[in-house]
Amino acid sequence: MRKTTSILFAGLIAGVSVFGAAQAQDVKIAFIDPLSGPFAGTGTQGLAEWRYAADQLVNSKGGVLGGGKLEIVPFDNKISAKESLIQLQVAIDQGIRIIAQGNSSGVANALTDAIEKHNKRNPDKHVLFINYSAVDPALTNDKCNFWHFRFDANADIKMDALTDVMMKDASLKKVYIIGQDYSFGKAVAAAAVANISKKMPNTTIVGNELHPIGKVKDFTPYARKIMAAGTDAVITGNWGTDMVGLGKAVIQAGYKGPIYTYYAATTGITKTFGAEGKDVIRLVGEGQLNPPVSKRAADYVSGYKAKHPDFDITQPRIANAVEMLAKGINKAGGTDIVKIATALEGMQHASIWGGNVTMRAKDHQAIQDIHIEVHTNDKITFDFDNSSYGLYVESTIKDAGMNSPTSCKMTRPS
Amino acid sequence: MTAAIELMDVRKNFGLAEIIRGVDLRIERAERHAIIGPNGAGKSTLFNLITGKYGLTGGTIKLHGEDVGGLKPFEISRRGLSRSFQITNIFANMTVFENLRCGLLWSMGYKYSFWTLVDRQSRLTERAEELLEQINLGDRRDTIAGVLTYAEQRALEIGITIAGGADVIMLDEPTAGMSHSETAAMVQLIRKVTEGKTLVMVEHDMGVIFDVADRISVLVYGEIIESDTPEVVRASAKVKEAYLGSSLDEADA
Amino acid sequence: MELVIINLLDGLVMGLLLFMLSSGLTLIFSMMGVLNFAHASFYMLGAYFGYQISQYVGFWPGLIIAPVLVGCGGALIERYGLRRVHKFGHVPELIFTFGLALLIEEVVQFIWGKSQMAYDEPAVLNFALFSIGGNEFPAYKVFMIFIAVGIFLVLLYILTRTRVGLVIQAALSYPDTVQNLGHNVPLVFMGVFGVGTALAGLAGVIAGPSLGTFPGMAFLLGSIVFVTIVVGGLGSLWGALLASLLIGWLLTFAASYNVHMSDVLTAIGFTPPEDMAEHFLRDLWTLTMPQIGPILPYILMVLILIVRPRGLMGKREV
Amino acid sequence: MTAIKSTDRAAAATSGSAVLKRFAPWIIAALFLLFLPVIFASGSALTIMNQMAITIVFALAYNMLLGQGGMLSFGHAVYMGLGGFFCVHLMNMVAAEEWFLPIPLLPLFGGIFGLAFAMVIGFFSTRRAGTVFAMISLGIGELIAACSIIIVVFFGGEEGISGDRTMGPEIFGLDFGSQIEVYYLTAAWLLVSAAAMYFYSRTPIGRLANAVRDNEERAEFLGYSQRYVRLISFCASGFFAGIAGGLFAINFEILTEENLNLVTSGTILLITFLGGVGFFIGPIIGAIFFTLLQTVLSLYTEIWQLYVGALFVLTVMFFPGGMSGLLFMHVRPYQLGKLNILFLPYLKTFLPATAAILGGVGFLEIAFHAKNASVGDQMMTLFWLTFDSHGLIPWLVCVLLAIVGGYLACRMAPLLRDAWDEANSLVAN
Repeated sequence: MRKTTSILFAGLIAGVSVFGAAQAQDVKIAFIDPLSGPFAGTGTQGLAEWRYAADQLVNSKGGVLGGGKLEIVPFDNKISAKESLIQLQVAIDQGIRIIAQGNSSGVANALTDAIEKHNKRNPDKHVLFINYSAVDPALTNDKCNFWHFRFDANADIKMDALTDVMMKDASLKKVYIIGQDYSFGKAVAAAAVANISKKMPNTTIVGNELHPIGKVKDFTPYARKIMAAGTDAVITGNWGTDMVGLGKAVIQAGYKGPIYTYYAATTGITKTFGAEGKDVIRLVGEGQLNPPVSKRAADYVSGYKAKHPDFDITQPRIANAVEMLAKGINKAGGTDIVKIATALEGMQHASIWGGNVTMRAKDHQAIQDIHIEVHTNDKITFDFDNSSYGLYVESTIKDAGMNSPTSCKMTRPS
Repeated sequence: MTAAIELMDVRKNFGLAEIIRGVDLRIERAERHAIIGPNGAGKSTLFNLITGKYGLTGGTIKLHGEDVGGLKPFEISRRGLSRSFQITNIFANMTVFENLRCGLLWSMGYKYSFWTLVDRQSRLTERAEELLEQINLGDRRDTIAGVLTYAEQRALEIGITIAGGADVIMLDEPTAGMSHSETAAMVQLIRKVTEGKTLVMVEHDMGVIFDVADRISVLVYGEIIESDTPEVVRASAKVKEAYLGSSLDEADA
Repeated sequence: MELVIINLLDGLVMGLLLFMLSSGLTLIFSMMGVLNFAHASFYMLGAYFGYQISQYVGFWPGLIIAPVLVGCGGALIERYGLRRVHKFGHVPELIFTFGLALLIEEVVQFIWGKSQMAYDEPAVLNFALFSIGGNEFPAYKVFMIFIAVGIFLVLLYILTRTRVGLVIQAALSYPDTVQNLGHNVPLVFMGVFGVGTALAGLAGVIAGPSLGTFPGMAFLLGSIVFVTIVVGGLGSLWGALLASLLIGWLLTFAASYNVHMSDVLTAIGFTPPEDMAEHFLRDLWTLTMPQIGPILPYILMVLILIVRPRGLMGKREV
Repeated sequence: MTAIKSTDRAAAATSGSAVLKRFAPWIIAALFLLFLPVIFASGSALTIMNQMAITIVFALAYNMLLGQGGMLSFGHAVYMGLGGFFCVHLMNMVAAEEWFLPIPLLPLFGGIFGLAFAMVIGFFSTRRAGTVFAMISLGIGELIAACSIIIVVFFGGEEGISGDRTMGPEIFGLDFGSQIEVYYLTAAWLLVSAAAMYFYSRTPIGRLANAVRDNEERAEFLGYSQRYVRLISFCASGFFAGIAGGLFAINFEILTEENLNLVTSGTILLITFLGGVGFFIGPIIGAIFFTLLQTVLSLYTEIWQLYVGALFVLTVMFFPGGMSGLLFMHVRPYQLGKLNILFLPYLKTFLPATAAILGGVGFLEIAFHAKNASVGDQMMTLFWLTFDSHGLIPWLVCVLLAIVGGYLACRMAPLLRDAWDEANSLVAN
């Protein structure tokens, strides 16, 4: 994060890229995510994982383009769309052509939009957008573009996988859907309704509601409604304090069934749930930590934990993104963005977390194995928050969403 | 001819407390009228009623024959009544010159204008400079008003009050807290700037009152017990009885 | 019906928690004329101190120590910060407390990091005391009710039965004359500020485990507390209590009942547009009560300020 | 006010040199803005300068309330944000050829929308100043920010509304695809708006805003309704905030909830206050300073917001005039020709004070590094020195610096105070 030279002033004064030419074979990736402010926790962990993945999976194994290194250059966007666009400009000025971002679909939307405009206006300075976390389905549907690649499964695919597992459990008669009132929360709710009504004819949706994001002081009233409805399963896309607040309120109201979530782990959440959340909190996601799929994966995680004892592998997909990007760069034989993007399209990759990752060409959505994991302290090899609790994979959907529809109409540079 | 100010059965209650209990008062044009009375008699309240700071509980107030009861202070001000305050009430963070200029703006027809530059209005500047000389603060023109001496602030207070050219001037204890020589200078200033205008003042200094006033009203417990020339008031047994007679005697001494 | 009863109880807990914050804030505001923007930050400090103390000696000592620490901190800030700014006027005072709120949040993040703290209810109280219609009511919440009611009684006693209470009461009613009371006014100010912030700290200690201990907790609750004292009215402990409960129940019931705007609009005679997905009022038609629940207090405050600026039970205008 | 006093006396004078003197600052500013991109030509520099320009317009508009009108608002981002949202919608309409509007005129419409909304809100919020006004502004701010998530049609929900500025009709061959074109557009609007706001402050209503700020009661007795004076100031401020919003729309081509929320409103308060509310130039200094702080300081340290918070609190406590106030404090000694008296005491106080601050900063940085760095990565670089953050010596050095520096600075402070009094006294030494 800290730099000995002031990037900004160099950029301001020279007016040209000073860094781009330094070592031709090195490839810089601009990591634009919150490194200060309320979401800095997620951002700094993501940065550490990117750096670790780049070192472990690429740089120590011969690097890219015959010995070049992948270098992750952090930019603090303070989770603001405006700041992200400024930092994007700074990164481009430094000659960086690959942007990695993940936190907040709002920022991702702003970035993908800005990058598309930039590439149109500056055909000589194309920029590639590696989206490693933002899961708003629109990014690979209506708002898709050639420069954007998503390495996480989008909200629709995850819900598809989740309901595939849920439909096997006949005891889930009443499902309650609750989420934050914004694009992602609405996307989760819409996907849940669509999938449940299609796959689970004997299940009724007893509640489907949105609450303001980050404004609810006490989730107890919501929990009361969930209890009063005789709910068998709760589905929520909540994250951060909204997740903890909702989860704790529901559990304290006496709820014993499963709470299916997207983001109920790490950055203090696992530790806060602790014993209360055992066998209640379930999470749909990619990247299997427990049980470890291979020695390679186990070593990768232990190596990371040794380096960052207070951090966890919060976003396993970063390893996929780094490896696939390196492959793409090598295949392109240079840093021509169009070539790298073309190489990434349709790329097949054997993930360190097991299974295959396919970068679907028609919408640039990574197709990978999706797991339903449970919050527990049994059989946990790698816990979160050093709390002895972690996520254990209960079931897996292979290549989830391989044939999922997309409304993406991509225009490729001719 | 209509009176400058006419009060008919004016009443004011604060909660259950009756502060002004039916005041009738007529002040003629160009008259210099003083209101005296013991502390807590309601002098300032009466002032605040006439100038619109407080709403009336009952009665009528007429300014130049026009009912002004219930109007806001700025509306009354626009009808030609201007007042000063007992506690110095100036624009402390602005210069002396600007204080006076603010006092001039409405009367010179600028209203809420945001299309004229004040600095380029030579008439406005001239008038403000004249006022500055009138109140003898010419050498303090660009001083921030908050750092003036007390006497200077009181003079500025008078300056702002008369700036608008109102023909009814109400002064609330203009010489309070001043030394003897300062008081003398203030009296002279008051005479000078209220030439030909109606003057209403509340004052404690009997010397000043008998020096300046044409007529005096004595307010005791929210009622006017006497309203006449200084000589009559001074001789009034009623006043002596109700009011602190001693202070009147002091003034004689 | 069962849901109504349990919602009343939940709203009571929320309202009483708000009261613990607003009682201190309203005392400070009415006496010193300064709206302490950082009041909820002291609440947050209380929660973090409580958490830290609970790591070493458990929850119960923290219940005493943390508020005392917060109160001392508050008194020091009054003495060396606020008093210095006081002479510049009320607006700079407000700006000062605003800056203080920013600073405290940053300091908390610096020391404890940005993640949620695993601050839990004490094991003794971690069980369901009773249940209504399948909804369990945790013992801890009953404990919260008792603490808050206890605080209210103590405050009431101090204000109406003790000498210092009478001074404070006088100051509440006649803020301009407080200087003439012959008491050491700066000391009274410092004391009131210290006690007010200590109350906020205590609220933090007991709310931290149930509502979460994280850097955004001050911001989340802060503006609602202002709303409470403005709605309740200045200088009135009863007003603060009334407004706190009102807002507690408002928040709870708004979250509990899915009143759909479409039903309301249909009921008053509008017909839903056919092209709902494209209609320019679609957001209005699809609105539900829980969506707007948390912003209802602000609407209430703006209305109160317009219609009745002195608040529900205030003795004088803000 | 002191800063611009020189123009007061120019009222009567109409000679050529006086005119030149009056317009000189504006001409210099125009030339400065014109040639700035020659020195700072990179895209990021232009982006940052645009951001500064927008912040300056917004901060100046905010200061029309806080500094000139004495109204503290916790929700002023609303007017800039709404103006901006409106402009993006206009931009999209223009792109869809439903409307014809040259893009350079867009900020004007942002201003008009900001003005319209300010009129509605101001109608009831400006009835009183002080805390009531502050609370209503906070409530309205929260309401609008919350609405922006709910009303997706207009605000686009969490991801906001985006547009494309290049889709408008080309004027003189400009399509605003490149940053430099946008820069000159922004700079032109900055100059026009700043001049307009300055001249506004010199009109009767501008002067009365000051009068009402100082003493609302007195203003009432001079024939002016305090409420109307505040309302007009508020509307004018909303108008210029809306212009800033329009400029934002053109620059970033996207508006989100962030443009409306309390963080943005709080930031503009912070910027304006740091710069100083007492002088016209204050918010300009504040905006430039803060934008640099935000972009440069955040490159060096993750805890920059902690420093900003501390700086802000210290400013409120010790320098309520802000940076411009500090600057203009020296005008009088300068006029008296006594600036030299201050030099040595300044040196004697500031050297140890700087050492103390460096020590404090070092302490915080080392503590932060020691706490958060990954295992095995104990070396840190601070002020061009690389050392082990877990070692005892750096800690000791910092603590020592802070204590000794602080002690010395406190010892020297009376010296400075005496020198200051002397430098401000009229008596010749």
